[in-house]
Amino acid sequence: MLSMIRTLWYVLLHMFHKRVTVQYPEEKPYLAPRYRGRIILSLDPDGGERCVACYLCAAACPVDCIALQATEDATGRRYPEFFRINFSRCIFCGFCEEACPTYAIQLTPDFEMSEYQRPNLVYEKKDLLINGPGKYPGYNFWRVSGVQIGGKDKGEAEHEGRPVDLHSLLP
Amino acid sequence: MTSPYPIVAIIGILVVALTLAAGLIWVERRLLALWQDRYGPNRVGPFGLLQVLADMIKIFFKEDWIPPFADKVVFIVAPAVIVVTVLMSFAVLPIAPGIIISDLNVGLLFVLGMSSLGVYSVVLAGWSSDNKYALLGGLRAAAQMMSYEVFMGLALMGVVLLAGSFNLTEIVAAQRHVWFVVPQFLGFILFLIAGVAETRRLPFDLPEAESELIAGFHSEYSGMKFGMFFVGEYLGVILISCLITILFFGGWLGPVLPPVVWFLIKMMFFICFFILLRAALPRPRFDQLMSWGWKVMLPLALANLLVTGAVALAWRS
Amino acid sequence: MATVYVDNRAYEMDGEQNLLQGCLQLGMDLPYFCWHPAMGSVGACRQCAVKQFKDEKDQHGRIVMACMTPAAEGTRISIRDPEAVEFRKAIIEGLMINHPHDCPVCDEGGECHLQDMTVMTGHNYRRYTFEKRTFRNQYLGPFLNHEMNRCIQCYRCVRFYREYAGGNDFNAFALRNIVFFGRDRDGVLENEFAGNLVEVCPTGVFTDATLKRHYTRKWDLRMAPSICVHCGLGCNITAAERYGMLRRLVNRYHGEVNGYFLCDRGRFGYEFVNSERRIRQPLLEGKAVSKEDALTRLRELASGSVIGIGSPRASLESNFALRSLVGENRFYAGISGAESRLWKLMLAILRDGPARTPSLRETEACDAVFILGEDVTNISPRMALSLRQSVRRQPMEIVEQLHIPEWMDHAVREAVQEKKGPLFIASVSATRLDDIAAHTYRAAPDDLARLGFAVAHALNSDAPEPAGLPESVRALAGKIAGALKAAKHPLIVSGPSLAGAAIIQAAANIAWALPGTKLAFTAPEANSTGLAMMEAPAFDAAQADAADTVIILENDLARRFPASEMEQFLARFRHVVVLEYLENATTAKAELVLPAATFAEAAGSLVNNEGRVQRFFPALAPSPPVQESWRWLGSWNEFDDLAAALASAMPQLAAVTQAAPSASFRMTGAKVPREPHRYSGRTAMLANISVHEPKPPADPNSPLAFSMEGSPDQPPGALQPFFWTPGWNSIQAVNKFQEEIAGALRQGDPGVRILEGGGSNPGFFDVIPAAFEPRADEWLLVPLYHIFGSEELSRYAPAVSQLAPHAYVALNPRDAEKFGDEVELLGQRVPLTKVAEIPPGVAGVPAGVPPFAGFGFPMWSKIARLP
Amino acid sequence: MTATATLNAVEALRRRYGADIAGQQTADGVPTCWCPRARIHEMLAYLKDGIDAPYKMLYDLTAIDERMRLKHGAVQSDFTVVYHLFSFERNAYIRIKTALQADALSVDTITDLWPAANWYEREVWDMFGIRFSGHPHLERILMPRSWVGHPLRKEHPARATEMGPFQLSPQKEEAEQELLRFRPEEWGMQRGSEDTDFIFLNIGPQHPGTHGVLRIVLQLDGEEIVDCVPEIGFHHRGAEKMGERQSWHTYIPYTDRVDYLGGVMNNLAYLTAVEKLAGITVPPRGQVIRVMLSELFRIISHLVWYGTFAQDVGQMSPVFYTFNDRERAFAMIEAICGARMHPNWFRIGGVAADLPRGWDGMFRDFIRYFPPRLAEYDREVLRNRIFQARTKGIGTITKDLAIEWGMTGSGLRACGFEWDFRKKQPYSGYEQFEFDIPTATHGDCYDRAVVRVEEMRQSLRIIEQCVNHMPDGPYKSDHPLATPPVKDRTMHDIETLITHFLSVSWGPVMPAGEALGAIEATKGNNGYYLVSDGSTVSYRTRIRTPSFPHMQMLPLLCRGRMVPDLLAVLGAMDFVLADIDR
Repeated sequence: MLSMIRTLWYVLLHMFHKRVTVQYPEEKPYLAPRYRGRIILSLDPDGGERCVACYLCAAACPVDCIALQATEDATGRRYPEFFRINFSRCIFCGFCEEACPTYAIQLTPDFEMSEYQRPNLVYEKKDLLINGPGKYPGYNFWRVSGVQIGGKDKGEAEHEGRPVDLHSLLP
Repeated sequence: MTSPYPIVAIIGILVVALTLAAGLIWVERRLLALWQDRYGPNRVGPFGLLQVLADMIKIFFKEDWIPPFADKVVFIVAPAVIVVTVLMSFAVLPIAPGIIISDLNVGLLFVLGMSSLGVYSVVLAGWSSDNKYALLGGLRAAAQMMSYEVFMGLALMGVVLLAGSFNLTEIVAAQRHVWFVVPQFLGFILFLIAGVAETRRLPFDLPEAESELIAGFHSEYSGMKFGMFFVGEYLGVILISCLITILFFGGWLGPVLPPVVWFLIKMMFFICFFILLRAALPRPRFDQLMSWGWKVMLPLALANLLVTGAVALAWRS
Repeated sequence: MATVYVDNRAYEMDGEQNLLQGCLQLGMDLPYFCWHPAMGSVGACRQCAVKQFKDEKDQHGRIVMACMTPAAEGTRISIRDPEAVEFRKAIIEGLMINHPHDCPVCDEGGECHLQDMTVMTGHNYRRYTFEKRTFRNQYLGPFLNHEMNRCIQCYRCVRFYREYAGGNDFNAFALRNIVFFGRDRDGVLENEFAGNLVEVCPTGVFTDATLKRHYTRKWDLRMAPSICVHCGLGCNITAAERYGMLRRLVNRYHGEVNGYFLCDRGRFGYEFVNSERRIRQPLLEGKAVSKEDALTRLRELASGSVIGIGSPRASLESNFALRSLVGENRFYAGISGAESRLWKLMLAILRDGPARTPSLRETEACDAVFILGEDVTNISPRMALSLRQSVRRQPMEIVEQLHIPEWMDHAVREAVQEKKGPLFIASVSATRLDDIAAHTYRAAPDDLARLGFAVAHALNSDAPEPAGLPESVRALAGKIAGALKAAKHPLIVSGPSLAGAAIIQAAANIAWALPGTKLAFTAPEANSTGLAMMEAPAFDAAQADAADTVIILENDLARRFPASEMEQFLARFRHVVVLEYLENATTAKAELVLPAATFAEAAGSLVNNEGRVQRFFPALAPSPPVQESWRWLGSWNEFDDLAAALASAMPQLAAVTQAAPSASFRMTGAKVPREPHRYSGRTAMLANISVHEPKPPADPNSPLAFSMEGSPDQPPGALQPFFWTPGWNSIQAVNKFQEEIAGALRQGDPGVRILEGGGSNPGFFDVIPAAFEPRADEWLLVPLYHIFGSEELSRYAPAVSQLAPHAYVALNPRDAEKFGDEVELLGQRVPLTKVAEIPPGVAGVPAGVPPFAGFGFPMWSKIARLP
Repeated sequence: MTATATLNAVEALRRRYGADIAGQQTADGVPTCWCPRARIHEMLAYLKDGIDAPYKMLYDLTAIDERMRLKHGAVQSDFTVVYHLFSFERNAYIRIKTALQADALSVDTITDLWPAANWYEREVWDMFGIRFSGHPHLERILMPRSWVGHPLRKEHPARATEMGPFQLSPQKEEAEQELLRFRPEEWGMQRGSEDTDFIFLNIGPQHPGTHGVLRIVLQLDGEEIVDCVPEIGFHHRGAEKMGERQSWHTYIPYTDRVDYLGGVMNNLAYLTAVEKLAGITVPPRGQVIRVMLSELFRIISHLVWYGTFAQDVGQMSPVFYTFNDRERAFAMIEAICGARMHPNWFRIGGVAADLPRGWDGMFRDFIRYFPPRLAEYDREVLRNRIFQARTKGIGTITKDLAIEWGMTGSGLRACGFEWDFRKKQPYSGYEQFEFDIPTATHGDCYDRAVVRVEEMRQSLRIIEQCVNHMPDGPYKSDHPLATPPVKDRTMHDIETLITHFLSVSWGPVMPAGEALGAIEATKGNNGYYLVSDGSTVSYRTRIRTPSFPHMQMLPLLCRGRMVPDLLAVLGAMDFVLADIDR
């Protein structure tokens, strides 16, 4: 009997505890910066599309929900002709972000993407691109890579020397 | 008895009891939440009060489904029985001086009788559903009622002895000096336990035992028929709370405030207590419940009766 | 065989080989760069370092290059030795110093030998923090991209380009440690095999420029074993698809046919499949109709009086389906009468005569070659690459005497110097093999034949002798005969390109005159040999066959007839039905056009010039209503039924059923997956159409599945869709699929040979043409072949068409003096080119190039001077 | 440890049964040998009862379809049946293999030696089509009875799309339902006794007390359980088959979903095996981070169990409290891993990223916050008399019987057996931590609860040590097979980029071999038995989960009890359906 009263008493005491319910949607839950939610594509610090269509995210995706096609602009800068994520299959594992060699694809602290129709969960590039570098400011793949593109000549990338003058070489 | 007053009282008490019962849906959910660090329903209307209305509307519009394998007539009658029997009991409850429908001189016996009838509802529901879970629930209910009815009545006999009457108004009146909870503390505890068992609420909700029998006797019920079981249960809670108030806590008696208010305060206190029980306690096993009933409660009730009788005899003589 | 101890375990290796090859053959992983199975070892990259021990007591050992060390009996080496491991790691670290941070944007990524080897050595964190040296890239033409910074100086490219393929416009330019591989200035690489640099280069310096326009990683490609359709050699290729489009071709190793290399026409000609001119809908009177309507119409027409015209570029099965539909007697081969007669002749020579056609691998082993009348590089290009290797055979005797193993490439070349075996070329004009020829002879076709007869006579006096041969030619014939006689494996190469029966007969006479001589004929179209073996009359004969309807299978008659004759021919029929993949002059005349599947979308069998029946399989599931021609024409549901019907109807082609395992073939109950197991994007690629991932297309016609699921085991070679093994993601993985390295594929090379030669000499041909006499006002127009342009389908590939010539007429400079820069020929105005090698009285016209594509050369014609 | 004193088991087998027992080297060092099919029963019996320091526990029983291996072992086999035994005296596993040829796929049952072999053999039959002669009820266990084929055979497709869209016609529905009908005779049950007809009560697959899609058929005499048949497989997702399709790296998220309450603990079990194959040693910081998060997940898992167990016996509120605590723990998990129940955060060779700034503050808060909460639950739950009445003496089992049935984890410790793999076979650096192994004596539901509650305190102790002594240094190994390599190096250095490129695309190439990685997971011993044929995907991924043998014991634990006891037993068992069905 005593144990019953003890149980009752401690349960009763919870009247004075703080409520833990989050009054969603007026009140938003705290999401850690690392939270793996909605996937976005980000921009370079110089405003160009960061994605170089290397296909690593697609390959790393365990559920194969990323499809894209690479293409190039006239200056040789590579970018995705289309980039599609089927969020109805995505498991938000974050492997795409981890696989991305340019910080283009990122998972963000946003989970509010429910839809009534499954086809609406298929995001194209226009739905994914954000206007900024996201979580990783400062990194510009093209400034590291040796490929020549518009605005960056050979020898202008990170740790690159000036191009060799071929006339100085002997056959 | 010749004035139109009884009609008014009947309607008044019906309305109040049913409103309370309905309101209890909200009260219980809010209180449970309170003790579970949550808010409970707080979206529909102020403080979520209209949740009750929403639930009622929902329940009214639900499909009135009778399983094809069920015994139809009994299936329909069963939920009605519980509401009717509990409501009948309200007829003899003295809420406050003058607020009573029928001041029977065997009021207490009438209440006990009605509650005994109530078990038919559960048993019939369990039987007519033609479902193994419901059947087991019905069986449990019958056994549980049988065991707890006995000492429930016996536990109250001490009060009757002290008051010298089965008339509930007189029982209240007899507590003018001291509430019966003091002399009849054991009786109060026994009645409380029996009362919980009678209403089939946690920790004595064996007939429905959600984690075991899913919903037991009313597994197959839905819509308004399910709603009637629901309302019946809450009416039962109110009834038992009222009885505790009347039998052990001096009914409407109390200083300053009007009697009705006193009655309601006391009643609400016990309703809350019922809900706290539900929030806090685990459910004993069916055979444990039975053996406590027969092996502990019944002897205690008898002992209580014996001692009270002896004391009362000694007092009078 | 020699016993070699690797990490203290005994293995059997081929003692003639080096340790690297021995280890790789045993399935061990040992990294390398500069070694190439077809080009031997030079020990340049230092990557295959292993520890060698004197004996079991030797604890210290010394580091040697496995590729430079013979797998001699009792050799003890260690691959796992920590010092060797460190050494290899250090080499990679050195190579990485200058390698750009490019993988994500490099087309080699994911099938890059350098990536594989880096991971294999385990070097994964950089220590070097100074600058990388850089280069500017060169424009190398429409086929290849150049990204010089990625180079690791393995020298494979120059070795292949200069030494193996005989190019000279590409070189290594060096100063100190700076080496640049490229041309002396921007420009199209001249060599016809430059495309192989894509596979030869272990990293991304040379990449496929056509792939880049629709780039896809290897793991995302759906691939199928296929056969090149751009000439009749039957090179094995891997066709690769993504998003319903043919993305690229790579070489599919075949021990006997193409080995490790393809020609650029074969490699880059594939884009016709994606052409804008593709016919995607049935067309009735020029309007798109449904498949059902088209079939109804076809059935109506077929039930009437109908003849069929087959095609030398359609599969045996499609030709057979047409033959079955119209009836054996009303089926005509889709080639001109003249060509048909040549093929009958060649077939008779090969089937009944004693000479055997060598495979390309055997060709490489021939040590004296006489090319009679053919410009091999431009007609059957891959054969030219083999012939180029054959001139190394005779000098190898020196190497053998010096006891230098053949794989020790630099030592071999040092010993051989510029010595070459005998290769003689008799042709109407210059050829791309002239640089390795011991002697070249230019003459009009008849004179070429006369030289041939003379050689035959010189070898065997029973053979007839041409009368009135000039002394110089007689001397040459004697020299050639002498060289052939002295050789262990003499070879005669000829073919139908000059449409001269005499040339072919002369070639046969030579081959028969010297027993043991091999005889190779070029074949211009993918199934020329196969069609000839069906023994149908040429369609000229159909002139006599009165019919209402003609059904033309995958054949542009404008390439067989001059335009006016073609119109006349077609006008004889009330209904013209054409099955075709690309819009052309014939489809323009058709009442009903049925969209046919290309090689990339269909299964079928082709017979190559050596009589090898090979099967190709679809890489793309044809998108309806496009379907295989045989499906339009017949009611066969499954390919195997069709092949069986063909085999029973034509016993000479019965081997068609053995060209590849039947559709019921399974490996441990599973099909062969066309997609690598890491194929990605399945659940998203079609999600814009439906979020429900569809079931992959079924393929009831083959044991291959349009799926990533199936057996990971190695299937028989004919079914091998791509080469990949764990850790070997590049095409170098092929080492793991061969019985022995550079030998046959495991479970045998694909295809079945049905022409083996070996008959007795049926008697020499004795009709010798008279010597050529130039005419005063007419020129003998002869076809000049172009690797890019003369072949029909590759012309529709954008990259190839960039290099295709426009119509011209080529004259000896002396003859050309009469004319200005342009002349009128056959009613067309064309530019005039002076070519010194063209004999007087002969005019060269580009073969297969409009507007002269349909004319039957050689022919006499006037050339009119333009005012 | 008597292991050194006793004879090497393989040697003992050889001595007794002759030299035709082929040994095999494995990456995990577990003694492995091939035994002839005909004598397998005899030899296992010897290992169980004959040998000194016997192998009393049948740890796992599975099979391998060897027909598509790229690199074959020494013994020619089409299908290999693999028995894992464990000896507590030796503190050692032994792996016995027997080779079967495709034309004779049958081997003697060992259900008479170990009753626990029953389900394992059924699973092998279901998945591979290997028969066990003498098995009392060789019936499909995970796949529906109507299934065609045996899914873990190599030729069976892994993806549903290969089989086309699923359609359920009324006829098919009817047939499927008919197949689900329970026929007591098939299970050797009577429909009635002399004086009563039994009720057969179908609990589940949709039932609040079963914690998931589990079906239990009860044979009831009134409310007394005469016997019961647990039916599993409703949650089967082919996790093992997926292991053969995903690269070694991309399989990690699938492990999250096996014991979905255990989070990173699944990653750890899998990676322990992978790292044995690859020969990777995780740097100290990586190890401690792993331990810290694993223990936090142990608490998280136990909190779910605690609340739901109370609810199973009818107590309504504790589940809300424990879920609140769990939410706090999840906040920390979220801050570190970026996700909650499926953290997918351990990587081959370490963890995905370093700890975020301020992580220790979070943990210190939790270490302060949590013990009073546990104390409160003790008062509300454990000390409640009704709770005790419902759990004490229920589902009792002895230590020997528990071992016989393959019970591990808290259940085994509740029998008074002080056995914790963290202590006995330390992995991930557990030997450096101070903690106790809580035990109890009766082996009933109450004792299991007591042990688990105490385990939470011990976990907290370990976490505290982690927080106080977190080593510096790298969080991930620099081994070339550590996947993926450290990211900031990948972004600038080509060689790291190359390694990264290949390991995330084609996948890391694992050396050929096999390894068992077994850890003390939330619910008992969770082991991943991996077979590599030297490719970028696993050749065979076997997941030995603790819940599977535990669920098999259900009839044993609840025979003769009443229906409510069944729920108490289930609640105390602490199982997860995904962990059973995989």
